[in-house]
Amino acid sequence: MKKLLAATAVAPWLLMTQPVLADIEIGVINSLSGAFAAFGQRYQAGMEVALEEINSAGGVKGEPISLRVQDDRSEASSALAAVESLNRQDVPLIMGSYASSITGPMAQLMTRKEIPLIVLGSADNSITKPGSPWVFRAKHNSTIVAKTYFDYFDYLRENFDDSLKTVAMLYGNGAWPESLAKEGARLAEERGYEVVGNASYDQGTFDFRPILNRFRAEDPDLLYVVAYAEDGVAIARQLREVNLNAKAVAIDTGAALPSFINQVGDLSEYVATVVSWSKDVQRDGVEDLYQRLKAKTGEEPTFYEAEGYLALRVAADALERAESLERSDVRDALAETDLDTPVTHVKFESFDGFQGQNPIRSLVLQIQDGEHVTVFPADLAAEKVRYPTPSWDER
Amino acid sequence: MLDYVSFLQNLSNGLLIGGVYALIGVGLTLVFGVMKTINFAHGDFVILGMYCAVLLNTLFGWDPYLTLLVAMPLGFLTGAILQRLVLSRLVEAPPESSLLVTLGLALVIGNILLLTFGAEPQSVHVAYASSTLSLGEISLSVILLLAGLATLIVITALYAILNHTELGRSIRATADNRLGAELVGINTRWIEAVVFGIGMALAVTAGVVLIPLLFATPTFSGAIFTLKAFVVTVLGGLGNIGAAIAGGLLLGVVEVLGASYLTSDYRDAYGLLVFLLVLLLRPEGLFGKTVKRV
Amino acid sequence: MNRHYLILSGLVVLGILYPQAFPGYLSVAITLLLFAGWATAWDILGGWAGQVSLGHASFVGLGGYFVAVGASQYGIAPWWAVAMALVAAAVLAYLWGRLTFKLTGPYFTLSTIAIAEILRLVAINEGWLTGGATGVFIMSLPEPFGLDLFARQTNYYLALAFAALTVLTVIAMSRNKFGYQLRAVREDEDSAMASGINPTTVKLKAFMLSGALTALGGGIYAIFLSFLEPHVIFYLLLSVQIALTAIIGGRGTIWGPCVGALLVVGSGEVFRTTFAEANMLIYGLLIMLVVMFLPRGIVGEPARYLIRRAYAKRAQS
Amino acid sequence: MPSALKADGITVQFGGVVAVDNVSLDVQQGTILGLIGPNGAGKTTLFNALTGFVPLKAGRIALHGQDVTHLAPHARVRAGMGRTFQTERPFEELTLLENVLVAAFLREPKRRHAEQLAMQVLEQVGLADRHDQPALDLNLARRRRLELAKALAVQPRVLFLDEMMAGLNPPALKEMIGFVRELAAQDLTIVMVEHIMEAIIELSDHVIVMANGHVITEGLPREVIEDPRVITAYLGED
Repeated sequence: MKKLLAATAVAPWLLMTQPVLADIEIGVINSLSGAFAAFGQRYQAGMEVALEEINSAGGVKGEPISLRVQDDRSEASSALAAVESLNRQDVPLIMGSYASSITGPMAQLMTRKEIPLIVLGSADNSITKPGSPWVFRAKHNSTIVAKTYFDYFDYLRENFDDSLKTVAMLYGNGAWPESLAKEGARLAEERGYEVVGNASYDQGTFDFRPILNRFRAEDPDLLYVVAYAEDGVAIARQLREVNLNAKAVAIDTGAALPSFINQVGDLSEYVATVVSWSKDVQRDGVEDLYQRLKAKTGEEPTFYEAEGYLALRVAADALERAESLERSDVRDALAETDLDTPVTHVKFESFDGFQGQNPIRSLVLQIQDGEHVTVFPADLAAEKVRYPTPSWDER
Repeated sequence: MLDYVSFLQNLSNGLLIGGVYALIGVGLTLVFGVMKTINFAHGDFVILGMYCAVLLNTLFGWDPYLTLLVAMPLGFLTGAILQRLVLSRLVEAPPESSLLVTLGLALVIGNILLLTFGAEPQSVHVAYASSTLSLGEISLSVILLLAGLATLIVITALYAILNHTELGRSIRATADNRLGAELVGINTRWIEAVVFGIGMALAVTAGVVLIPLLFATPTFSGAIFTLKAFVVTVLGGLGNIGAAIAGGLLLGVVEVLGASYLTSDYRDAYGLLVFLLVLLLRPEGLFGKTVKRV
Repeated sequence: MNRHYLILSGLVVLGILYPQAFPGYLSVAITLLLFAGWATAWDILGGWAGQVSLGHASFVGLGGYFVAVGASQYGIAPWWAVAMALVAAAVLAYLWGRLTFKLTGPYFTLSTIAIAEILRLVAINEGWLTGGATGVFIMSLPEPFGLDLFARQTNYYLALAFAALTVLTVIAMSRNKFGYQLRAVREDEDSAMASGINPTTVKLKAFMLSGALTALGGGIYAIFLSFLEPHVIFYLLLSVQIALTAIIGGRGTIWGPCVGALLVVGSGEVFRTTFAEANMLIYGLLIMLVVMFLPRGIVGEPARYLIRRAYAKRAQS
Repeated sequence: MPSALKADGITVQFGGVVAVDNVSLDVQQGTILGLIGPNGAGKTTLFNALTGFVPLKAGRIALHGQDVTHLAPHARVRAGMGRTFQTERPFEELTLLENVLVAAFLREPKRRHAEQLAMQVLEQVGLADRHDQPALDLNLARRRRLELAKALAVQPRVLFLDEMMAGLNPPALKEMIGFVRELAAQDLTIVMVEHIMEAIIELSDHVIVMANGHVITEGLPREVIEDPRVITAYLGED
C-alpha cells in the first residue's frame, strides 16, 4: 500500500519536472504500466544503475546525462505519441521498448524520422531483420537464442550422450515463443534431431496435461519449451505430475526468473534456460554489476535489469564518441560501437539478413541446487552441466 | 489410435479442470440470477483472492486453504460494500451500465494490485503442488482433486443456504420476481448486497484454491477468468447454480479432449464453439429450465 | 436544421489546420481520430440499433490485415486492399449477424466476445494467412501522386477523412428512413414490426455498415503502425475500448462517440505523461464515475435533460 | 361486398395448452369486427395470430384474397395490415412527428413525402398542433391517439385495434369512438379487441365472442350481448 501511495504521489513529479542542469537528455520509452509493466520496471532499474555509473564517472562529453522517460502503457499508439513527444524535445536518441508489437512500430517511425533507436527489450528477429540504419540492438534475438539452445543440445550430444535424437517442442502463441519455435524447428532439422512433438497453446492456459500426456507417449530425449513466467511454472509442475521424463529440459524465459526457482522448488533442478547475462558469467566486472543491481532493486537481479543497463551504456558510449549530438553523428557513432561491458561485448554488425544487431553470445543457465548457474558456452561457464536429468521416480 | 487408458486419463483431467471452472463460474451465475448483472470484474475478484492468499502466505506462512478463513469473509464484505456504493446506484440507468461499471472496476482492481504488489507474477509454493494420486493406471493431480473437493463443498453449502434458509428463500424470491418479493416485504436492496457479497466471496475462494496451481498477475489474467466464467455460466444456464457445475465440467472435458485429440492451439476455441452452439440452440443453457419466451 | 453538418464542416476545417498548428502532436491526434471513427461506427450497431458488441476488434483486425498482408505478401495497393476489406467485413458482419441476432441483450454481447475470440485464435494460428503470431511488417507502400502514405501527415489526413466520413454517415442516417428504422428496432422490435420494419434486416444492415466502416479505420491503423500483431489488434481489450469510448460519450447520439474519443484518448495521453504507473487506475475510475453519474454518457445525459426541459417549458406556457 | 380478411381454422398452442382452437372468421371490407370475451378467452392470442406475432399451429389467413399465413408480422404490415398495441410505448425522445415518421417511411421512403404523410395522419387523430413535441409524458388519451396514428401511417387496408378504449375517460372515449367510425367510413376494415361494451355496441358491424379459446357465439352486437351463453361466459356458471 505504501508503494501505491508513493507511486501516485512521486511519479508525476518525477516525470514532469525539468532537469535543472543543462544535461544531455536521452529519450526512453518504456512499459511502466499495463501488461508489460513487470519487465518495464526491471529495465528501468538497470538503466538507473548505468546512469549513476556514467554520471559518477564524469558523464558524457563532460556533462551529466539524464533520462527522459515516457510510459507507453504497453501499447503501440502511446509509444508513437511518445516518439513524437521526445522528438520535440530534441533528444539525440531513444531507447525502447519491451514488446515487439510496440518496438516494431517505433522502429518504423524512428527510421523515417531519422532518430537512432537502441532496442531495450524486444528480442523479436523482425526488429533488426531486415532492420534499418537507425535501429540498433545490443541484446539477443530469436535466432541467436534458438541457436544457443541447439548449440547446447549439440554440446550434450557430443560430450555426454550421442543417442540424443528426439525433441518435443511446446510454446505459447505469442510473438516471441512462436518465433523461437519456428527457429527451433528449423535448427532441429538442420542438425539432425527428430521433432516428435510440436504443440502451441493460447496464453492464459493453465492446464498443459493434454499436451504433456501426448508428449509422454513419444518419450522425447529433449524438451524445448518456450513460455512466459506464469506458464513456465505450471508446465514445470505438470511435467512431474504426468511423469514426463526427458534427458534434458529447456524452458525459455520463465525459468530464467529467480521466482521460478522459488515457485517450482526442487522440481526446477536440471532445467536449462538461455539468457543474455548472468551473475556468474566469466566476465570482468560481473560481480560488481550484480551487487549494484541488487542494491538498486532490493531483490535478485535478472538479465532484464542487465539489458537495461547495457542499453544505456551503449547509448552513453556512442554519445561520447559522436562528433556532435546531431542524430546522424550519433547514428554513425553507434554503428562503430566496439564496447566491452560486464554484460557482453557490443559491436553492431550486418549478417544473415540482420542489420544493426550485436552478435551477442548468449548463455545457458542450469538450475543446480536451487541456483541459476552458467553452464554453457564452456569458456564462459561457471560450473559443469549436470546430465542427464534423472527420471522423476529417481528424484 | 484411441487408447483406452489415456482416454480415461484425459477424461478425468477434463473433469478435474472442469471442477475448477465451475468454482470460477458459480459466483457469476448467482449474481446474474438475482441481479441480472453481468459482472466483468468477476475474474479480477478471483485474482484478489489469489493475492490475499499470497499475502497471508508471505506474512504468516499460512497454507492457502487456511487463508480461506480470512479471504471469504473479506470477499463477502468487500462485495456487499461495492454493491451498496456502486452497483446500487445504477438501478435507474440503462441495462448495460452495470456491465460498464464492472469493466471500470476490473481496471481499478487490477491496477491497484499492480501498484501494491508490482507486476511480477506471484504464487504460493506448496509441497503438494505436483503430487498425484494413482487410480490404477490413471494419475490424478492432488491440487486439482482438492480444488474439486472445495468446489463440491462450496456449491453444496450454497445450495443448502438457498434452499433451506430464510435468507435463501428471500434470495430465490428476489431472483424470480423482484417486485413480488418486495410486495411480500423482502428488502431486495439488502438481498442484492448480500448476493453480490456471496458472489465475490465465491470468486475469492476460487482464487485461493487456484493459487497453488497458478500464478497471480495483477492485470493480465482477470479477463481470462471472466471469460471462462461466462462460458461456464452460459453452458449451464445463466442464473442456475446447480447447472454451473455441469457447465464447468462440460467445458473442462471439451477443452481437454479437444486439446488431446484435435490440436492444442485451438483449445479455447473448442469451449467457445460449444458456448456459441448452446447460446444459439438452447439459450436457457444445457441444464437450465426451459423458459417460455413471450 | 442541418446544424450537425455545419458543426462537422467546422471541425473538419479545424482538423485540416491542426497539423500546421501542432506538427509535433500528430500521433495522438491520429489515435484520437481513429477512435472517434471506430466508436461512431460501433455506435451504428451498439447505439442506434441497440446491439452492444464487444467484438469490433475483429473488424479492425480484418481491415488492418488486408492492408498489411496485401502490401507485404501480394503487393496489393492499400486502396484495393481496403476495398476488399470492406467487402469482407460486410460479409463477415452479415454471417455473424445471421448467426447471433436472435440473441438479445447480454446474450448477444457474450456471443460477440466468443466469436471475436475465435477469430483471434484463427488469426494467430493460421500463419499461412496472416503471418502468425510474430506479426507482419509493412515495409513499403506505393506512392499515389507522389504521396508518402507512411508520413505522419498523410496518416493524419487519412484518419481525419475516416472520422469525418463515419460522422457524416451517421448524420445522414439520423435523418433518413434507415436511422428511424434503427431507433424503432432498438426501442421495441414488436412495435417496429407493426410499422412494417423487418428487425433482422435492419440490424444486419447496421452491423454490415458498422463493420465495414470499422474495417476502413483498421486499414488506416495498419499503415499508421506499419507493424501488426494479431494479439494486439484482435484483442478483447481493443473491442472493449471502442465500445467504452462510444458509451462514455453517449450511445445513439451523433457527437457522443467523438466526445468519448476526446475524453478517453485525450485523458489517456495526459495521464500517461503525468501519472505514469497509476494512469490505468485513473482511467478505470473515470469510466466508473461517468457510468455512475452520467449513465447515458457525456453527450447523452445533457441532451436528455435539454429535451425534458424544453418540454417542461412548453407545458407551462 | 368483397372479403377483406378471411381466417380458417386458426389454432394456436403454447406448450401443451391450446389457446385458440379452430377459429374461423370472415370480415367484409369497410366493416368493423368486434372481438370480445372474458380475460383469458384467447382473443388477444387470436389477434396476435392474425397479425403474425404468434405462430399458428394450424389454419390459413387471407388478406384481400392474398394468402398471408406464412408471412412474418412486418411482411403482413407491408401486405396491408396495421395494428396497435395494448401497452403503447412511443419513442420518448423523438417528437410526435418523428414517432409517426417511422411508420410513414414504409410507404414513402423519401423523408419529405414521409413527413407529409405523417402530418396528414397526425391531423386525422387531432395531434397535428403538437407534432414537434417530444412524446415524453403524453397523457394516456394522447398516447392512444399517437398509437393509432402510427398504425394508420403504414396505410393499412385492415386495421387491428387492441383495446384502444380501455381506461379512457368519457370525453376521450367518445372522441376515440369518433375517430374509429370516421376510419370505417373511409372504407377501412377494422378488427378490434375491446372490453368497453359501449364502444363495441356503437361501432361493430359484427361481433365474435370467445371463451376458452373457442368462439361461443357471433352475430350483431345487440343480439350477442343478450345471449345467455355470453353472460355465463363473463359472469361464470353461478
